[in-house]
Amino acid sequence: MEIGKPKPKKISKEAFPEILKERMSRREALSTGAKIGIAAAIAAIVAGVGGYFGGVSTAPTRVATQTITQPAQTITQEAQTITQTVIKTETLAAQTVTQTITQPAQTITVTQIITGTPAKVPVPSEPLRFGVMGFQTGSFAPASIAGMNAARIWADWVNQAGGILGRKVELIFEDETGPVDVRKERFTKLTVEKKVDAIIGTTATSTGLAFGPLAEQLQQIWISWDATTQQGLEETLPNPTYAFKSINNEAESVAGAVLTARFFPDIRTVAGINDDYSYGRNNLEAFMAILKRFNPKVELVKELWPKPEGTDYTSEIATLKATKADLIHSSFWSGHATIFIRQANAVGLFKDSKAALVTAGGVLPTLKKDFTPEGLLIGCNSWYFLEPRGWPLREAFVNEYVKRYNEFPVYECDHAFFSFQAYKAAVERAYEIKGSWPTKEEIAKQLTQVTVPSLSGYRSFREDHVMLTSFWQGLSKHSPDYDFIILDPVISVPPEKLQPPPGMKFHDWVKTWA
Amino acid sequence: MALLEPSTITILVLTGIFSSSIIFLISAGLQIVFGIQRILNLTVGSFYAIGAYVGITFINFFLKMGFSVVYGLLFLILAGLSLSFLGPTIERGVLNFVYKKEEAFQLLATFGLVLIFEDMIKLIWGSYPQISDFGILTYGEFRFLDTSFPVYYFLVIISAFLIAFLLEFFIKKTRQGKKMRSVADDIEMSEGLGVKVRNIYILSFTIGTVLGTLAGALIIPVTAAVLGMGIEAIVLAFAVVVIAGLGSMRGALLASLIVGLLQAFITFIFPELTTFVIYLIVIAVLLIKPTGLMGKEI
Amino acid sequence: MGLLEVLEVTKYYGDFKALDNVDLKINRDERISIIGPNGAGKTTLLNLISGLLKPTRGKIILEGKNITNMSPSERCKLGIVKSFQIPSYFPNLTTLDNLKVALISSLGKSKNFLKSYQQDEEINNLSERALEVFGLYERRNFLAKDLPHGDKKLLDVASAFALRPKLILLDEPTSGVSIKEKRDLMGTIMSALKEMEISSLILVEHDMDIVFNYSSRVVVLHNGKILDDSSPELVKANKEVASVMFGS
Amino acid sequence: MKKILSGNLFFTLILIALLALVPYIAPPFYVYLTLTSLAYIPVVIGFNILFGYTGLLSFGHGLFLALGMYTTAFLMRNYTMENLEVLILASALSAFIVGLGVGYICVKYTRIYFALLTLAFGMVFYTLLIKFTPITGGDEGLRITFKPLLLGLDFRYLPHLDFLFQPYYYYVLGIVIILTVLAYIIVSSHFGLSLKAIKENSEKAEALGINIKRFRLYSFVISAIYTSIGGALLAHITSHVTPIFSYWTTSGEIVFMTLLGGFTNFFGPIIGVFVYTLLRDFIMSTIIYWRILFGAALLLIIIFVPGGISEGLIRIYKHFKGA
Repeated sequence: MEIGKPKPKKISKEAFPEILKERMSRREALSTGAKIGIAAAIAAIVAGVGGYFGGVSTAPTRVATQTITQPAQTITQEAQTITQTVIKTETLAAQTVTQTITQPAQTITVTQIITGTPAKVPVPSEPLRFGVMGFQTGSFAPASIAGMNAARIWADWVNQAGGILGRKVELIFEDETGPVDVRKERFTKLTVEKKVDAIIGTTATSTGLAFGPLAEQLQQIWISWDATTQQGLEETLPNPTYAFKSINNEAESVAGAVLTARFFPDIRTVAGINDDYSYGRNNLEAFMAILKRFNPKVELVKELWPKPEGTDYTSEIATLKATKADLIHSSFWSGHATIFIRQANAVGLFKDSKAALVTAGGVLPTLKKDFTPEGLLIGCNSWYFLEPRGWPLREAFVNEYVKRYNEFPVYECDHAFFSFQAYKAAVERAYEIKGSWPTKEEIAKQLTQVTVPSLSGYRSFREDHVMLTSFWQGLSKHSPDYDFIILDPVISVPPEKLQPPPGMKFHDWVKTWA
Repeated sequence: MALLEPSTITILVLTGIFSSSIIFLISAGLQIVFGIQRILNLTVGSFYAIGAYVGITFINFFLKMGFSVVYGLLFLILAGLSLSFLGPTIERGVLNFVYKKEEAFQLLATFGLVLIFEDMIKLIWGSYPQISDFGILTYGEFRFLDTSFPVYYFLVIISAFLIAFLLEFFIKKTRQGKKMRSVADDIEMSEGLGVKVRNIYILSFTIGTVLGTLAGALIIPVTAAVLGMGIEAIVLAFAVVVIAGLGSMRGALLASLIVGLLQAFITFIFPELTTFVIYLIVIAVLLIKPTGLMGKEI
Repeated sequence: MGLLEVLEVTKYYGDFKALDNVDLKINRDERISIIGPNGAGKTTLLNLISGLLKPTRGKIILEGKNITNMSPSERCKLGIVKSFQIPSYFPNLTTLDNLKVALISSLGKSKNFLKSYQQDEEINNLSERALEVFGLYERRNFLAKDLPHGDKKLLDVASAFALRPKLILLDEPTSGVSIKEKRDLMGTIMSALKEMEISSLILVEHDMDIVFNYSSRVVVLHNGKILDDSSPELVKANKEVASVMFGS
Repeated sequence: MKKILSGNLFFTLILIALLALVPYIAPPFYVYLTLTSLAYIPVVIGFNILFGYTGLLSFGHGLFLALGMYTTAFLMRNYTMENLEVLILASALSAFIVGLGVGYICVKYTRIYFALLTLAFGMVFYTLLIKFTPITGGDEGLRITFKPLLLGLDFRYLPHLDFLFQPYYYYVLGIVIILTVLAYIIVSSHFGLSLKAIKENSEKAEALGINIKRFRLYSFVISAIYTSIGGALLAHITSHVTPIFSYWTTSGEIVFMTLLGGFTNFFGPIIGVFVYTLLRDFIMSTIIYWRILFGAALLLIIIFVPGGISEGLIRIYKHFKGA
């Protein structure tokens, strides 16, 4: 059986409130001035796969696969075209990069021998259960809690719209705090005791390393918001089935380096202050590697590695001040970013030095105007709450979030929202193909096939289970509308500029930079 | 290794002394309780954290009421002092029951309190870092050798020294202070002389509490209040009292200066050693002079 | 024959001179009492001999061997054992186990990791016999902390005796005990000495009746120096001693 | 005395029988919790030899837990050592060496000074683990990528949880029984009595000829070895080791488990491990403010039943027997 008819990707109409149904065409995205519009037309819908899934669902997976001849897949991929357009707006300083990614229409041809006819089985009536894990306490908590709040909003919206294929969703929260063995214990509990359909969340890189293999061992879908390191990608999970990971750690600094070269072309000396763990070390290394491609004379004059659980940087800041570097690089991303900026501002560090705080936007609402000067390069990871303009989902979400939690949302909300959205789309897609409720493995297979609207626009997973996203970074600015800083100009760096393509090592990738 | 220019040295010395002032207040709180009650009071870290959170709440409240930001320091001190009620509450409510138990149990009882306070803070203030509207540059800047410092740093340093002198005066010269010293020396004898040990315990624990909450309140214009800051403070204060010698107030002053300055200079000269150096000093002191620099013979 | 020699021993506590150039020679089978007013240095001298303190200057020789720098446990193995002025025992062990600790140590069995001390017949027999000698057998299963004061004293002395020392140091064995009980206590100790064949004894004691009744030699300490050292009769007659001791 | 011994024996046999049945009767997650608890038993027994029997409170026992885990992970990754028996022996050996060194320094002090010194050593080890990334994997730690051979038998064909819940469970149970019996023999031996004497009154013990420093060192080393073996067993359950196991909060947890169960009774800490694990699971799933309950529980235990659950049980038993 051969199917090659491209069909527009389907988003269930009933299952979502109004705003989510709005799809932005490429033209609309451009016209509304959205910084990124992944107007993706993932075509490729495969009717024959249904038979394959149908066969699987009637018997245990392993037995079934023995009776089925594996389908031959032919994937034709057109060359990607990436167009970047720089539009100058009225203010010279306010530069905006708008870029469009024309994603190729994928044609997937699947030939398959059908061994059974799919039987339409009714959807189970009990709710879909999600385990949501994040830090309830400690210095990582602000980001985690924002993500968990976003999960609540998503769940409420979905349930209002009737659930996923009619099944209500239910969130079960677990604390990520504690040693790795306790975290693994919580993961195991959610899987074998609470029997959740997927585990979504997790913030710390050490969690990521531990959960990746565990998810495969327990055959549990795990979508991580934030817990990914280079080592984690290369070593622990070469070919994951159930584990889905966030973007590389050092992407923040890759984007930061590109924009540093652009905003601060004259800097010569850099001093780094990063947490003394792999996240911090990877970031400084990546930052310097990329920055040197633009500006080979740049020199790293000081590296400071305060302990991650630290809350006082007085000594470090004194050292930075005494070092008199042109630029300070830091990947502080949670409560300690606030503390660092405040303490540094107190002794006038930012008067003498520029700064690239590549992840400080993770706690943007705490960076108050009275201690955060204008002109710092601030990174907001995958999402900045004022962008993309004119994207109705973002507006609706920000309003809802402020109403509920009396604070402004940060990037982790986008990762969380995307993770849930992707899961929902994957279930719907698999169901459509199979004709009955899909297994975890079948859902996992579809997760890389869907592109869904999230807070920052359309997002998807790469075939190696890594999130694709743009990063938003910009210079801090004081606005009368907010008591904290906003970013202006703000620039979004596209996914392919953030991390190496699948299978390529980071350092080989850096060499490809012109 | 960068050269130590005069301006560099100034920066390092000043920040070192500033850190020392805060460390001193916290460790003085540990010392006075250990000196009188013989309990190593881990809770002092929690008092530090609570002082910071309450300080923020206080100052934001007063600023909203329309008070001038110039009185900021006063509000902070007020916030620190207002928490003194925690002293008698905990002393009577918890410690009272563990005086007769082994040292290990006393230590663990205060550890239990630390756990409770940690989550109480989360319950009340949430897990986002809390920030006050009281900017550190309210009192202006001080320029010296082509570098500048907030005047607030000096106010904190002066406050810490003032408190050190007041404590010294209180313990050495006043009636209550003399009673405290006699209890520290010999409880039974003091009781025989009509000193109410109970009251002295309450007094000393309250002083210990207020020292912690004051330190927390004073630090907030400089930083944000975050979860875990209490535990961080305990570890440092611990190191200081071990170096100082348990119970010695002057030792605490000396050791705070050593730790604060050393941290500043080590961070500049050998940044990789920063996390190590405190523990190495602690081990070295315990090996060479286990009673600390100014501790009494055990 | 000389058992223990204290040679020119001086001990300072800070600036305070507790012992000043003390020389003392103790022979086998001697029962020496050390007397003197409070602060004369009696307990200091005893602690120097047992090893709890180290002298500022001077030497301590046991059977020709210099033991000045040895720890109490090493001296204990060589045969010097001390009982404490304030009775010292293991409060949460039974009376019997208190004795067993001493016996296990004296028989060099304390490094035996695998043998149950409950089932060691040799230890059981010896400890029970020792308790009988001291009249504590009835209370063998009491926790030491629950014993009456006099029995605590006896238990302390008994565990010292159980080590079968060459020289035993008794620091005020009768302090805190009523006058009537004192006699019984000393009687028990003296008969135990015979029973357990311990012949050399240094006793620090305030009760002069006990001193003169039970000693073969009396040493008088005053302000850290030896004022007199001779037989009980001669010391009794020494006027200077009387004035120091009784202020008359 | 005989009666109590037989009581203990009875209790032990019941416990072993129950534990052996757990994989058949309990829901999978509780098998997992029981397995984790089993691996912690040598840890608390080791800790209690030092604390309950020698009177030394270590606030840095996480060091030895982490040592056992890292030794295991290191040997498996770099030398593909597969036999669990060899890994356990290697962990014991590394604990012996490190315990001897650290113990030699620490046992010079007692009471609060000992607690502070062990705390400092634990934190130094923690910092070392983070700094020496090439060997230790830094903050990310080391992952164990394959299953060990149990008594030379290869169970690698089993899925992860099946491996843990069947062969590995019984293997751990066996090792734990052997270690527990051995520990019981040690604390009831001549040596054990001498340790108790040192705890009760070290001055008197020294006067009776016991070399207290050396005995404290023996106790320290035995304790380190037990804790490290616990770490080696735990490593295969977590299959990932990180520096947090050496952090002072982990050491605090070990203290907490022991106190919860009761340090005055040999079996107390074992009860403590099970109750702690179940309680933590229950509380963490119920409320996010679980530290308040834990802190309060700690205070209540210290104030009212310093002997922990085991003392509480004995009190109740006596009450009903007396009534």
